[in-house]
Amino acid sequence: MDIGLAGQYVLNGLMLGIIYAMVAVGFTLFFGVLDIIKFSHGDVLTVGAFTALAAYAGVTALGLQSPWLILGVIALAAIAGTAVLGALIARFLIMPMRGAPPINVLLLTLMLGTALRESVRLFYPNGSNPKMFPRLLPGGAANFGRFTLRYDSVLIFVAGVAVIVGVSLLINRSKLGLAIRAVAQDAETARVMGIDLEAVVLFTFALGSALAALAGVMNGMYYSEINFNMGLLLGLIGFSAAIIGGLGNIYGAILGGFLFAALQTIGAVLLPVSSAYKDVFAFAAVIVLMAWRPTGLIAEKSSERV
Amino acid sequence: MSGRLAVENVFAGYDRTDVLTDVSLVAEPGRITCILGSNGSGKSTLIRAILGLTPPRTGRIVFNGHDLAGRDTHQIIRAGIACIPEGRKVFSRLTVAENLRLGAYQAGNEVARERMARVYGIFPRLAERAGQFTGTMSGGEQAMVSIGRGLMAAPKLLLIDEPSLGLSPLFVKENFSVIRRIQELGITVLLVEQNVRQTLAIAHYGYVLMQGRVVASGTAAELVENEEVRQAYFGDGVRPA
Amino acid sequence: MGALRWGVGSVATVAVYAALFLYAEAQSVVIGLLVGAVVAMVMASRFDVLARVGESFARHERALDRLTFAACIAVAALFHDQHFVLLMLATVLLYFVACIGLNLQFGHTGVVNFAGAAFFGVGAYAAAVLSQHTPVPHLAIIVIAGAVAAVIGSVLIIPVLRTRGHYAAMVTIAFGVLFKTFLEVNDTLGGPQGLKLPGMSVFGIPFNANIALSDDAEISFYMHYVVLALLLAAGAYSLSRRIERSWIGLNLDAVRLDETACATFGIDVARWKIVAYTIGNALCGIAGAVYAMMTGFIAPNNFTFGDSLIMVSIILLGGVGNPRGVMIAAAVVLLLPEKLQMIQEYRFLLYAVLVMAVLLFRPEGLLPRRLRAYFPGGTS
Amino acid sequence: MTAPLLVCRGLTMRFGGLTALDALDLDVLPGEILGLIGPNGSGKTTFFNVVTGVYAATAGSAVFAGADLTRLTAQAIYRAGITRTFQRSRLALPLSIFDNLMIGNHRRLDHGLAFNLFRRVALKAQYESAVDEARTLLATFSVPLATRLFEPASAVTMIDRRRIEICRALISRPKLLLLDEPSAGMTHEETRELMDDILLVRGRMPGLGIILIEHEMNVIERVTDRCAVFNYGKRIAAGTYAEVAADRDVQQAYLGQE
Repeated sequence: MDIGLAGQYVLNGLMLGIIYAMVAVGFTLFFGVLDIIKFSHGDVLTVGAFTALAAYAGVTALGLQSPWLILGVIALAAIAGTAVLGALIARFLIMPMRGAPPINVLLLTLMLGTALRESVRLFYPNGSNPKMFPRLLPGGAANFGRFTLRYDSVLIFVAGVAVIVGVSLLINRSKLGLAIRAVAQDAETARVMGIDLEAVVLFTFALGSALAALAGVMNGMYYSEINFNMGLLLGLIGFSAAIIGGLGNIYGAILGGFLFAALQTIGAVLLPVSSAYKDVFAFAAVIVLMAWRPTGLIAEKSSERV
Repeated sequence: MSGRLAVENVFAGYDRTDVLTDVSLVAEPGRITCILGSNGSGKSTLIRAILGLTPPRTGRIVFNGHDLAGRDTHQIIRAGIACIPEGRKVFSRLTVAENLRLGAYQAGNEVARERMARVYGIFPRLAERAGQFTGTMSGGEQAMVSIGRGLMAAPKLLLIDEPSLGLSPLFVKENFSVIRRIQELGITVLLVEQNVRQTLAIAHYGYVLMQGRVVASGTAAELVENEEVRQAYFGDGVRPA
Repeated sequence: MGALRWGVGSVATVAVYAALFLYAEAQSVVIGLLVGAVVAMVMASRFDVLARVGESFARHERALDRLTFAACIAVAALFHDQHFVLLMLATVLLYFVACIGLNLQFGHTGVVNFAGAAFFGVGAYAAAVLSQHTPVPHLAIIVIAGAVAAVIGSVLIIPVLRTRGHYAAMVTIAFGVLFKTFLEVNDTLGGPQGLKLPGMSVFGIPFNANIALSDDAEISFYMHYVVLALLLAAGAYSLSRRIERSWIGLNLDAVRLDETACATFGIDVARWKIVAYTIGNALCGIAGAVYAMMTGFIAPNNFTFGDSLIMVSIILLGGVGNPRGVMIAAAVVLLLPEKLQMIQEYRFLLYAVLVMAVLLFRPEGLLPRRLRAYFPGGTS
Repeated sequence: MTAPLLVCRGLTMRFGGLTALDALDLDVLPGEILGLIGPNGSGKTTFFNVVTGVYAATAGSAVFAGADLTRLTAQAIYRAGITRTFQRSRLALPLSIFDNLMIGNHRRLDHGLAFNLFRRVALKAQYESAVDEARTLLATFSVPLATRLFEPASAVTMIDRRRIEICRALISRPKLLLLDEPSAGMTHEETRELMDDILLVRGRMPGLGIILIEHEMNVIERVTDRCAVFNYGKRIAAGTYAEVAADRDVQQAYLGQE
């Protein structure tokens, strides 16, 4: 295989990795503050992408021309819409389940995901068909032999890195981030420090959901298409990524995101039969990884009192 | 009236059973009030009730003239109460500086910086280790972090839950002298302890808790002589050696 | 004291209701019946009828089990010439068998499995391959398909044993997705188009031929499958009951409730998880094999993650750990969208919301499991 | 003097930097009730967890009936005849009282698949004798409780739950019983009743050694033959209650330095 093709695979892997990492960070944030898996996260991503699409229809109807302005408006709409959705889910569905067995919460969010997905399919106009996602980024590409570098991909990748760096700065440097980390370690002591637990939880869910929305928009721009089902697989991959990284650890989630993308890419390149097996290979590798490190690569905090 | 806490006829507990039955006590401003009792006497539940973590079923808790009923923990903290919890409860995966910053969570950055400087003055050791993860420190150092974190809130009332638990005698001694200095800063202290002699040596007034009830109270001098105190720890009928 | 008549009355009522429901065609009648059922349930719980029925079932278990079996036959006989109704009945019974398996894993032992539909699919594909390419007798195929599901499941045993909670859930979800993706891209197994199967033939009886009663009366060929599915359901039910009512059932419960306490009292957590997991997957595989041969056609889309979720919903709605509840939930979940066309499109949304409501407001399910009675009919 | 049941020498348990048990020496004799006392965090429950195999000791040995426990799994230790109760009740609350007892009876029941699924008559015989045994044992503690064998454990009061937990530990006829603060969360009156029960059990099961963690000194005084005092993971005193209570180190541990 020549360098150009290899480069193409690496680029492709990085694009997927950044999107997966953004989804996985959400999973790990939710797990951090409430010790729960919010499986509906992938479908919140779908809602985000469709919100952006709806906003696009709205702003073009209003006659907005500038692609950058449009992009800004629809991204904001997606972020705002899903942030509110995420906070509402936390407040009315997940907080009331505190103290319930973790598996019940997982089931609840699995079902919530189904409900969101079905709602998009049923209630978005013609929602069961794939939708074209508008091309708002400059087209064009640079060619190096068999290696094509699309400019919009570069922009998407840079935006993804910027968002992730931003989130990790927020978590690691800001006072609110400090509160989130404190709640993640020991919610009760965090309350004793004067932290308003509910406010922190709601903010975290809003933040994670906004990340998902951005990932959804980026995904739409990368493939120029979205559909009601996109969140299911993306959510599952994000969940896997968060788990193989080690739940509750933001760097683990990022690592897991890129690792999963790498597994898929390796599967596509190396499998002798057909690249169609790449997802099979990636999920099988995840299962093997779980057998080897049952709580992920960067182990989760855990202790049981007897 | 700054920092006066009154617990009035409080019943509190978990799962339908009361751990505290009809507990009443007062922590006078600017003084060290202690709660003595053996394991399982309800001391920790009392602290939780005051902090709103296990709200009382009945009875009132009044701080500075305000009834704390119905307030969430962060609102109670805002009223001027802070706590150094049992077992220290430092955030082990956060640095010393971050732990201290959390102690003054409700204060602004500027104020927090000033207070942090003051805490570093009391515990120079913490200043040396500001960037270290707390989990990698010794038990004694973690105790300093926990106390420092409690001071960061600049509270009117500080609840201290078993500061000597699991510490070597040397650190216990040091801790008690620090508590003395805290009181000298004008902070009301409610100290929960099993270590009777050292506690009574620094406390002004004390209550003895046994199986969720106040069985004795008095000045430190009175309690030193009190038979109930001995009984709470050594049962009936045993005289000191 | 639970008089026998309460139990008999309830079985008869449910059977008559089921017959009416299956008979109803007009949407207004179906809706009327549904409203009637809801009102009846509210009244029944209000006037303590449910408690009495439950008591009656506890005391006269064996008699009422037989009566239930007979009632199933009676309902099927009533619709003996209607292909579609019998197909639905058999499907409900086969889902019941699979859900009993998942219930043993999750409801009893606490081992989560979000790949129920995948193991169902393993059985179905095993049956398809065996019936197309080998002369193995069809009854043996069912058994082999169950074994294949158990063996493929055992690939997951190490991660399932080593992980807990979310991590274990992740492993089974990943397996379910992996399985479906594998089927879609694998050309020898038919790819997305799936595979066709011949109908069953047992002891020389071709299952896919109608049975002539007289010159102008026939019994639908689906009756064969209904009878087979009913026998399997009875077998799975009885197996589940026997496991529950033995020291094994106790071990499974202990594993679910407190693994540390188990270790303290010598209970081998890994062993019982493996037992429950293997039996459960085998039941899914068996049900899948019969389902495949009955429908004559299978494709990856029959075995999606969504279908696994439906199975979990059935267990949860029915009452975790309670096989009777599973039976009723399976019937409701599978029949409702078939009869009520207007909700067909909305069924996933509807179930999702329903299960969320159950989780939030009645987490023990609609018919919660009762205490274990090792030997039914009374406590010595 | 009879040979001790349990011999611990230099038993040490470290968690990271924390030494929870520090070179502990302790013997338990058959038929005695040994009280274990010490301030919070002094290592009593850790000692139980090491002896029952929940944790593996960092160093030292605990020899029970000729076998070194520190090499055995929790399951093997149970089969060798050591059972326990937990500080916070760990009953299976949704299950019946009988089921809870049978969890403790594991080593005396037949767990073969074929036996349980197909030999229902033999199973019934085993079941019936187990029911009788469970009822008799429960009746030693409380006659009314023995009639409620098939009610859920969640339906009974705190003291009855403690009784069930003790019966669960006793029904397999262990040689050594570890009781971790059985009186926690109970009133004076209930504690007194429960201790009477424990004395009664000791009378009926000669040779059974009991280690009792307890913070109430009058209870220790009343029911124990000997006691050992822990502080910072070390055994600082051992002997009869009167000896121990008079010990200067003990007074210091509890009351602090003068």
